[in-house]
Amino acid sequence: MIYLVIVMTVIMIVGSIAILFQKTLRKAALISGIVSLMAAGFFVLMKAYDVAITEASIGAMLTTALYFFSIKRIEEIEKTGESETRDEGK
Amino acid sequence: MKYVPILLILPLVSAFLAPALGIVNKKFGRFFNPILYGLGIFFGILLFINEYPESHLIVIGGWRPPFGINLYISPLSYIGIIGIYLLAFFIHIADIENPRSSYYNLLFALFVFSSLGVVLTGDIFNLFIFLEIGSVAVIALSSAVSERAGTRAAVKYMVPSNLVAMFMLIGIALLYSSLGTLNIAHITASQSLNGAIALVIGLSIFTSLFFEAELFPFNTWVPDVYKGSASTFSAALSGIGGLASALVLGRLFLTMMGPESSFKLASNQLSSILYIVATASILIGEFSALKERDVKKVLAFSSVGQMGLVALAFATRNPLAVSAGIILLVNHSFAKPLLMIVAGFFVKTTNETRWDDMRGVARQYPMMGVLFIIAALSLMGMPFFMGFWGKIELVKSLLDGGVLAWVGLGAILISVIVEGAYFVRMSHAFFEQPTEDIKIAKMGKMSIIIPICVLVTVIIILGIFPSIMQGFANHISSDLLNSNGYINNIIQSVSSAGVEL
Amino acid sequence: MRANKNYVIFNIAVLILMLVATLYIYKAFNSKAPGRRIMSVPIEKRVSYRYITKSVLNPTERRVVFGETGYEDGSANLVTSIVVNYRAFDTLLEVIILFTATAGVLFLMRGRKRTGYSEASLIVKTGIPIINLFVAVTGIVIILQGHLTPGGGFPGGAVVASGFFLSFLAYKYKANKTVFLILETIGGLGIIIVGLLGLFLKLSFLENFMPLGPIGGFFSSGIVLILYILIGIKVSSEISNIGIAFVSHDEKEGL
Amino acid sequence: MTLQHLFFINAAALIFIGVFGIITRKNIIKILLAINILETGVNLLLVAIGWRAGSFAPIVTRVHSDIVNFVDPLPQAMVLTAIVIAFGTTAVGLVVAINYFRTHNSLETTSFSGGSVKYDEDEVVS
Repeated sequence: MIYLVIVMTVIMIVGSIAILFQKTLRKAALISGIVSLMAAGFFVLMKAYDVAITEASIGAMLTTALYFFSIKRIEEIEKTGESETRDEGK
Repeated sequence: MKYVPILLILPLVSAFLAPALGIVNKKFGRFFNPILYGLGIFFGILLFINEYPESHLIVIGGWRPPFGINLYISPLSYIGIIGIYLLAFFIHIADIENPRSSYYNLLFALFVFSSLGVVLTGDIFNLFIFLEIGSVAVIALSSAVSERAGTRAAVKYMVPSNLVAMFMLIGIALLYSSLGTLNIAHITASQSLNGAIALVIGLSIFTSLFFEAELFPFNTWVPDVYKGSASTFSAALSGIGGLASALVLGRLFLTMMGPESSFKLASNQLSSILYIVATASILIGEFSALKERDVKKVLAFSSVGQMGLVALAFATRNPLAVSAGIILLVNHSFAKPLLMIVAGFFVKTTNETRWDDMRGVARQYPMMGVLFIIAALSLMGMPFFMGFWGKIELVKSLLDGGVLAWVGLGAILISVIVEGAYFVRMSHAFFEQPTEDIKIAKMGKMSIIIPICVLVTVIIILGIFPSIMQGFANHISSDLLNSNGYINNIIQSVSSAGVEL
Repeated sequence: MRANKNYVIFNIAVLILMLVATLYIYKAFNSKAPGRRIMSVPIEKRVSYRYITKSVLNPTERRVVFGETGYEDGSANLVTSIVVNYRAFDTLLEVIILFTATAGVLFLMRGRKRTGYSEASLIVKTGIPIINLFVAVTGIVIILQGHLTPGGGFPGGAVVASGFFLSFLAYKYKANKTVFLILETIGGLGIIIVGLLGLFLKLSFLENFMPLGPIGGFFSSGIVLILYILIGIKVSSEISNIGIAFVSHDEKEGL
Repeated sequence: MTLQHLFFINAAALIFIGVFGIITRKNIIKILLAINILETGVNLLLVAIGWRAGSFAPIVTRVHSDIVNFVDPLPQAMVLTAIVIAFGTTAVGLVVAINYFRTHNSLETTSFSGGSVKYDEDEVVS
């Protein structure tokens, strides 16, 4: 058990350092999802099953999805040079 | 008394209705929200008349305090509730002519809700969530009007707010692991913490409060947010946010970390830290304001300085000084929104942001100019205004303190001069004969005049009859400094709780 | 990100400062001075021991036995009993913070139009409805069983919403937020009404006013089930709205 | 070294990396990712505080009935809240990042990048 925990710890720490020094945002977001998934594994080891489910569904999946959506959106803006300002409904 | 939670959740009614009714009416909340705030004022005054200055415990969910969550009604909460609802009502009225969407009104209502909750709650994790609600609402609202400046302000607010929120959560986690409880009264009543650990926990909880209260190491967001957001929202942030965050700083610093509490071994160090932070905030805020030319940024920096004064008063732990701090706080939270609204109006009419480009604007709107000067005088601490009574009391009680108190005293004296300098220069510029023709747009102003007149009336009445406010402030300061009374009111029978204290 | 020299120096300076701070905190945790220290309270002395034995109102030595009645709270899942009963106000605020975030996202993304779009493959398009069926059923089960097994309104709502996320990926989504907005309002007002019913029928806001059943039964938890269903509705519609705001191609209405 | 020490070390390392990232990164999305790391670390810390060796998950079942030997459920409840808060702040932060990119054509904050982004100072916001 303790070796499993050590391996997971190392993966998490290396992963989170990699996020900071990763050049591509997409890869960084993906690694962040993996780190969250590992955290969910840790919660299972710590007998926190509710937290593990929540972390896996919200922390790992939905947050990563949001990162991908917004990176996509930023790329679209970059490509088309969209810079229209809105004026309605201040 | 059991119906007090209704008072708290009034803004939520509008907020929860907004998504569906926003489809029907794009500006839902424009007239509905002020009605709710008005109801809040009415219930608050009713509560005040019937119960002041009694303290009450309100249980939520039917579980008694160390286990369930509780609200706590104390002299502090009466002032907090009425003040917040009053400011929310009049700031909303001042904003009513601008076309705000339903979601703007929703977020504003949630901001008011979070400020109320911060003042009322008696549970530290609950407090953390309330602070988070407030900061999410502020992030969204600060980039509501302007695209560029607002978004930049939102980034400047967002990053440190997340950082300090997590620090506070770490503090709460350590507190729970060493005391086994989350209730503020129960924490206060627990066995003493180790000095070094108490210092670490105290600092990590402080970061969040310093951030909300615009104090020194975390005040980088203040000028940008005040400049980038709508002037009415800046008014709300300085008035409502300042009032709530300073009151909760008082509750946590004076009651939970007091010399009779579980933080007693670190209480003196925490005091020194608050002294240093407060002094630095005063000096940095006032000198930056002196150097600044952008009118809204000047007011923002002045806000930092004023909150520093309040924090300095709390740092002394002296009943007289604390009550002076409460007076200064109330003065700030009524005068600064007024200045903000007037400044926003001037910016709108002249289409300039720097005050030296606004020469002569007050000749067009003399009433606005006069009200601006009255509020500025009160902030500066001119005799026969509210700020004067607060500052004079504070100076008197600082004379008895140690070295740090004397340094703070020096900072106050410097700040009075500096504050006078820039407010006089600004007022002079507003009333000066314009050298060249400036374009001043004529615009309707009734909806702005009424709220600021009310605010100025409050300032003048409380300034002419200082004993009213001094009475309230004395009640509040004795409530804040009385850790044992707080514990007894919340955990009536400590021993029957059965948990080791 | 151009790594200029000042930036590297800044990074190293921050690293050194943080190491010093960490060292200080480590020393603080290990100081032998008198007073309570980290982890100095065993679980039996924490407030949560009363949640474990369900004895907040009447301190007893009775332990919680599966299938028996007569406890002050009926959830078999002790985390659920804390989240939705003992500290239900926290959960109301948790819902509100998600609500605030949703409102903020919709407010800041108003009037925006997405420009790019790439077609999804046929396999994805046919596969996703089938997957969505399972996802929705799983989510609903997680919500309904929140007081018996791990799960509840938040993860369940998130799972239901993830089904919507999947369909955003597959189809060019012409958003119709109306349904979600109405569901959001129903969920929010429902929670407040349940809370106020507790206030009027019993003594305090969010108090349980429903009968409790045996530990482990489906109808055992009083208002927990109702609250979790409402939370599930609200959370799933809110998260779906956030998703729509990020991917939608049709953002005409300026909310 | 016990298992609990490992849990604490992991949490502390993530907190350290998160704070370092928030202070030093310049790209807003990187900062948001660093915030997520920090939040994961704090969540791990909270759950580790409630954990003890040899205890069961806090769910009363037919097997685990009539015992008090559960892990502490209160930190778990707090972590549930914290995860949802993290999701909310991340969503708002990402929208702010998109808006920032739209208006500044860059994701870099100007703290240390030497003025790659030009601000027009005379913006009028009333």
